[in-house]
Amino acid sequence: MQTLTQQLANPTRFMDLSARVLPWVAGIAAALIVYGLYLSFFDSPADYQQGETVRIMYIHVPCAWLSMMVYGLIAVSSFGLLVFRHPLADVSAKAAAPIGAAFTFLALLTGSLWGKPMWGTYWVWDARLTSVLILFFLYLGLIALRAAFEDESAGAKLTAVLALVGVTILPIIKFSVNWWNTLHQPSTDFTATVDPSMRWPLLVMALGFTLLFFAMHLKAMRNEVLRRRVKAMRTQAVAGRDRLATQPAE
Amino acid sequence: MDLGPHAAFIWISYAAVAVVVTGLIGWLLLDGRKQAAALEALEKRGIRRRSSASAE
Amino acid sequence: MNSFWALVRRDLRLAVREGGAIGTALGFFLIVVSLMPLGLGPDLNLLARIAAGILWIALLLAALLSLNRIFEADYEDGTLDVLATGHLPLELVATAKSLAHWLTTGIPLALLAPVLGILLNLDLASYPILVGTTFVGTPAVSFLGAIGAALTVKARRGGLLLALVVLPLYVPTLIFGISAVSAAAGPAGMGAAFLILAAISLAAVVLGPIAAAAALRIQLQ
Amino acid sequence: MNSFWALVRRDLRLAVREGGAIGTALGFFLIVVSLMPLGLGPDLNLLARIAAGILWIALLLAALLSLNRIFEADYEDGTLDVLATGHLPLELVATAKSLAHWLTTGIPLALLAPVLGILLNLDLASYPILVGTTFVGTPAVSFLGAIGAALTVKARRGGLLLALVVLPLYVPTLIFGISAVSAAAGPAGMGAAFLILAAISLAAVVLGPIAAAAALRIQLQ
Amino acid sequence: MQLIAEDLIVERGGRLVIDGLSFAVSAGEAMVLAGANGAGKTTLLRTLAGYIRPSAGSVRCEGGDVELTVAEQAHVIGHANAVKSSLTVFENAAFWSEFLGSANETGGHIESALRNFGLDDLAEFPAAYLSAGQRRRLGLARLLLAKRPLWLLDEPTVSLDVASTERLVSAVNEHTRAGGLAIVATHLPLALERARTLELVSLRMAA
Amino acid sequence: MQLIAEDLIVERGGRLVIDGLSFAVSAGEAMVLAGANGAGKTTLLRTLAGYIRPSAGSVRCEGGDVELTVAEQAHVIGHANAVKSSLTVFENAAFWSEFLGSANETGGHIESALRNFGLDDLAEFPAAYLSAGQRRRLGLARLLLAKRPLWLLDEPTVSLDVASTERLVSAVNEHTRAGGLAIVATHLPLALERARTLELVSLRMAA
Ligand code: HEM
Ligand SMILES: Nc1ncnc2c1ncn2[C@@H]1O[C@H](COP(=O)(O)OP(=O)(O)OP(=O)(O)O)[C@@H](O)[C@H]1O
Ligand SMILES: Nc1ncnc2c1ncn2[C@@H]1O[C@H](COP(=O)(O)OP(=O)(O)OP(=O)(O)O)[C@@H](O)[C@H]1O
Ligand SMILES: [Mg+2]
Ligand SMILES: [Mg+2]
Repeated sequence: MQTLTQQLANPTRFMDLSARVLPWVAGIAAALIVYGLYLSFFDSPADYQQGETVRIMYIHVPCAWLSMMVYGLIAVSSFGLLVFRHPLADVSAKAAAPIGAAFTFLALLTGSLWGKPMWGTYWVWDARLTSVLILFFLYLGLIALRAAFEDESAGAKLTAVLALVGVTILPIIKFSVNWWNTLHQPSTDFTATVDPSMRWPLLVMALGFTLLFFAMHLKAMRNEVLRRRVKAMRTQAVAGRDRLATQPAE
Repeated sequence: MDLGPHAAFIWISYAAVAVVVTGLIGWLLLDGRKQAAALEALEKRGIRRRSSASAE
Repeated sequence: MNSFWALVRRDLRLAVREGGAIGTALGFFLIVVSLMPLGLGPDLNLLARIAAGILWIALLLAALLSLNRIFEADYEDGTLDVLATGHLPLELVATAKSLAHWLTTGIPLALLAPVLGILLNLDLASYPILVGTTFVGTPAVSFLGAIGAALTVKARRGGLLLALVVLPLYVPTLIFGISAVSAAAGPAGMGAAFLILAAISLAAVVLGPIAAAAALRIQLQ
Repeated sequence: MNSFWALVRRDLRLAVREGGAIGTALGFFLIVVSLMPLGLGPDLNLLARIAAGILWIALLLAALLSLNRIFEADYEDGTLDVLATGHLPLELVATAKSLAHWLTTGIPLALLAPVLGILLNLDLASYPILVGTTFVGTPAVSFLGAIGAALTVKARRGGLLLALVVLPLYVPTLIFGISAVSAAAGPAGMGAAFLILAAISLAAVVLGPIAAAAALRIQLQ
Repeated sequence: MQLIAEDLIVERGGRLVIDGLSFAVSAGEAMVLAGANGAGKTTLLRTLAGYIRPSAGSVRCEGGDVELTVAEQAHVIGHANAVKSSLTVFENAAFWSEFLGSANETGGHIESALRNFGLDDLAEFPAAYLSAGQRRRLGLARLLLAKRPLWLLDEPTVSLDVASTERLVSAVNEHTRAGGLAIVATHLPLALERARTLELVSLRMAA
Repeated sequence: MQLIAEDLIVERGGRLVIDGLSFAVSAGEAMVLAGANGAGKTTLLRTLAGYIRPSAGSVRCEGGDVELTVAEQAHVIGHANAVKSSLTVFENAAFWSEFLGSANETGGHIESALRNFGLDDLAEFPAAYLSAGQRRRLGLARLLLAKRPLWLLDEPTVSLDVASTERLVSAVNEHTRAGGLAIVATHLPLALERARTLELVSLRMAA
């Protein structure tokens, strides 16, 4: 009797399972996002302070949350690769990195676009903004490091080491940036105080984006498993075809 | 719908998210199709995976 | 000329293959530009004032770090020996390799610079001028850099030594690059500084490969 | 421990022999610091205000450029293979090499920093604090840098990639290094920031070699 | 002492290079690894040294110092020489002696190791001045600088002239005579005593 | 065509390595450079190729294309292979063919050069995956990628297995039979036809 993780870690079984789950995840994500878009544009009030621009919140905040959650997922996968040597853990880490980078980029972009009307500038060197920017750099580092190796399995493990180093340094960065910054922006911390009329659309959008991420992640993992199969078959196909080595010289 | 004086920022934000997300989805679908096609081509040439091949 | 373009094409291909050199240069540029405010403090007015300077310095550093790829790998794996037996004079070999460096590093950096201007609160009116000066100035960066790269090809610890050799050569480019941007804001316009920058680049394109080839000949011994 | 010190001694000797690595790092530091006023304009008040930041950033860049010497040469000439067969655990090998890097780069840079402060019109009262923070902060620079150096030892385009990987790790050091200097000017004194900086350095000295050794083991395959 | 490899399976770049290899080498024996280019000699040696983790199977030492790993009991000579160009020949040797050796070495063994490989005249030269074969000999001198029971040599005769090749062969013979083990990958016929040959074959795809 | 060296004197690192050497090699001939490690074989080959300037004496070609230097008429195979790890085997070969060759090559010569050195089936692999000997063979394939009358080979058989060594020897023999010149530094006895041997002797330092 295999445990659930063991079953999931078997690539063939993963392919079967993910093929069945993927349409559902994608479908629910799409439905939630459509509903969330409706809510955020037609069924939520303008903020008394921020006016209509508060509608940027409904995409900004999910992207920002995802940027952090995805890094967490990469860190867990990296740990799985280094400690348990699950090949699927690496597939997961590799597939998640570009998607996480994209959401981080979107959090930065939508944040800046919100910042112009709110703060009068696209960018301030505020603590939270700076630490998200550095998170983005960590993503870039992960992608660049992996790309720099011809030997994929070495690249995978090295990237995993970097991801784990990054996860220990992230809280320090967040904390240190808080410390360093003297120019705190007010009103960026009101989770608890968000008006219920805005909280509901925000929750719907956040859930929708999270599911969207999982759908994309599953698809990316499936692609990666296929890519590895193709590569393994190609190398096997030409393996040992060094004529001089396998046949006596004519 | 009136989004006030800063409508452009809102629209650009939503558009950017839409572009990036559809871009990602498009890339994933295309990539998936490419890998599947490559796999099929190899199988057509009679090349089999080693039995119980690992993901690597 | 066949060999010339074959070499340029190969270098472009290597740049794309080997760890996405282009992306890495851009990433480094991005990081250095964002470290500056961490060091200098988040005052946006101050940043706007020195934005052009920061961008140029960070651009030079990013280019600098990628210079060693012009000749070093080719020296180490014996390629340079063979290139020297080709029908292409070593001057043109150096030109081809500097050109490839410009295409894969200079141009992407020049394109990214204005985007990073946003982070530094750069004055909107300066954008087109920034684009212009970086485009005109980056050839000097690659072709002067090639001299340093050729001089230090055999020295271990290339990186630092290379930087030490090349940075003084970059001073004129830096000064006129920055003053072209800031002059444009003023009444006189950027005319003179911009022209001088262009002249520096042209001179570098002509003289850089000659000096680099001379240095390479010595290294081959 | 015999082997440990043998390795440290050898690395020190190599640093002295090979192209005067120490001098080169100092030269680079000097040039970057003197380029800054060129880029930022010669306003002395402005310079004094941001002097600590400039010094720290230039110091980080100079150290960064010398990081690749920690492991790269040893990997390429096969020394790393042999070091891995020694009785010294790879973690201590990484410690020895990071320590040698700190001695040959961190300390000279820390000693030079206050001298360069003069060029930037640094406030006189800040000198002792600057010396203190750079001394306490540079171990973090070497030991965190060793992680990046170990990760990129086999990668083509080492230099840039190394910078991309390491710079984010340097952010806390940079921030606390600078805030220790500027806090000292204020009424509260530099206490807390300085202590945190020391804590970061300590953590780096312990954790850096562990991560670096893990990376090296992977590279040896 | 005995070096035992059991059911080794090794992959490189997703491709099977060694498939189920078992052998044992005992004290006093030498084993020659033969096989065409790409057959997997280097891969096997690096697996024995512990650099590469086999996908399956194991490598272990029996009867040696139980506290030490295989790598710590072995001298590994690879394709590269682990020679620092800016140190002199003597300094190179002295460093390896200090790093690899135990504390109780007798003095003078560095000179004798260099003499054995004909490098004593060059001792004060920077290694940058050495020719390809002289460099290889300096790499080989490591074998005599610290006592280790297991020698793993990957094409040790590359660039060596005839006289130096003979020196190397007699060093290996002395080592095995004194109860050491040696595994030598080579394309040349070497006059090794007490040696058997393991012929590696390039694996074809199981179609 | 004839390659003529007259009264060559070459120094390395302030030390005399070659002292007054003269010889001539004519079309159809091979010359083997023999001599112990450090005798100066590499130095001599690099001087002939024009990388090192002799302190006195001269190297010239007679009867070849007068517009070309010696280097431009020569293939030089050194200790390094000039192979790029991140390009495939075919791309490596194609680049050298395009860079070194004249425009009017017949198509298909890249494949045939690779086939000659048994690399045709590895053509699509990144060169990073090659073993030491396969890499060397890719370096040697350059000889067949562009037609040049003079071959300067420095220990070309390093890392080659027996079959590959035979291929190389027959390539050199074909080259000289077709009127080419070859100068080969080696420590192994190779079955070269129409070959004479030049034995270099190590010079002791003039005290
Ligand atoms: C580029 C600029 C910005 C970045 C990188 C950024 C980043 C983030 C991050 C990481 C979060 C999640 C924080 C958490 O849950 O702990 C967040 C949440 C939030 N941000 Fe932004 N933000 C930016 C600009 C803005 C602007 C301009 C505003 C509005 C004035 C804003 C308003 C909010 C709000 C209301 C939340 C949700 C409340 C909360 O969780 O605390 N952000 N942002
Ligand atoms: N770069 C250099 N600087 C100073 N001396 C050198 C240099 N290269 C070689 N030498 C010296 O010149 C002499 C000849 O070296 P060379 O490399 O030509 O020998 P070789 O015959 O090729 O030997 P091998 O068979 O070992 O390759 C040697 O004594 C060597 O120490
Ligand atoms: N880093 C690598 N990644 C992928 N494949 C590799 C790698 N190194 C070697 N190989 C492949 O593994 C096989 C065995 O290589 P190995 O270097 O062990 O051969 P070898 O027997 O030492 O050959 P040689 O006599 O040429 O040195 C070769 O087919 C080679 O292409
Ligand atoms: Mg081998
Ligand atoms: Mg030689």
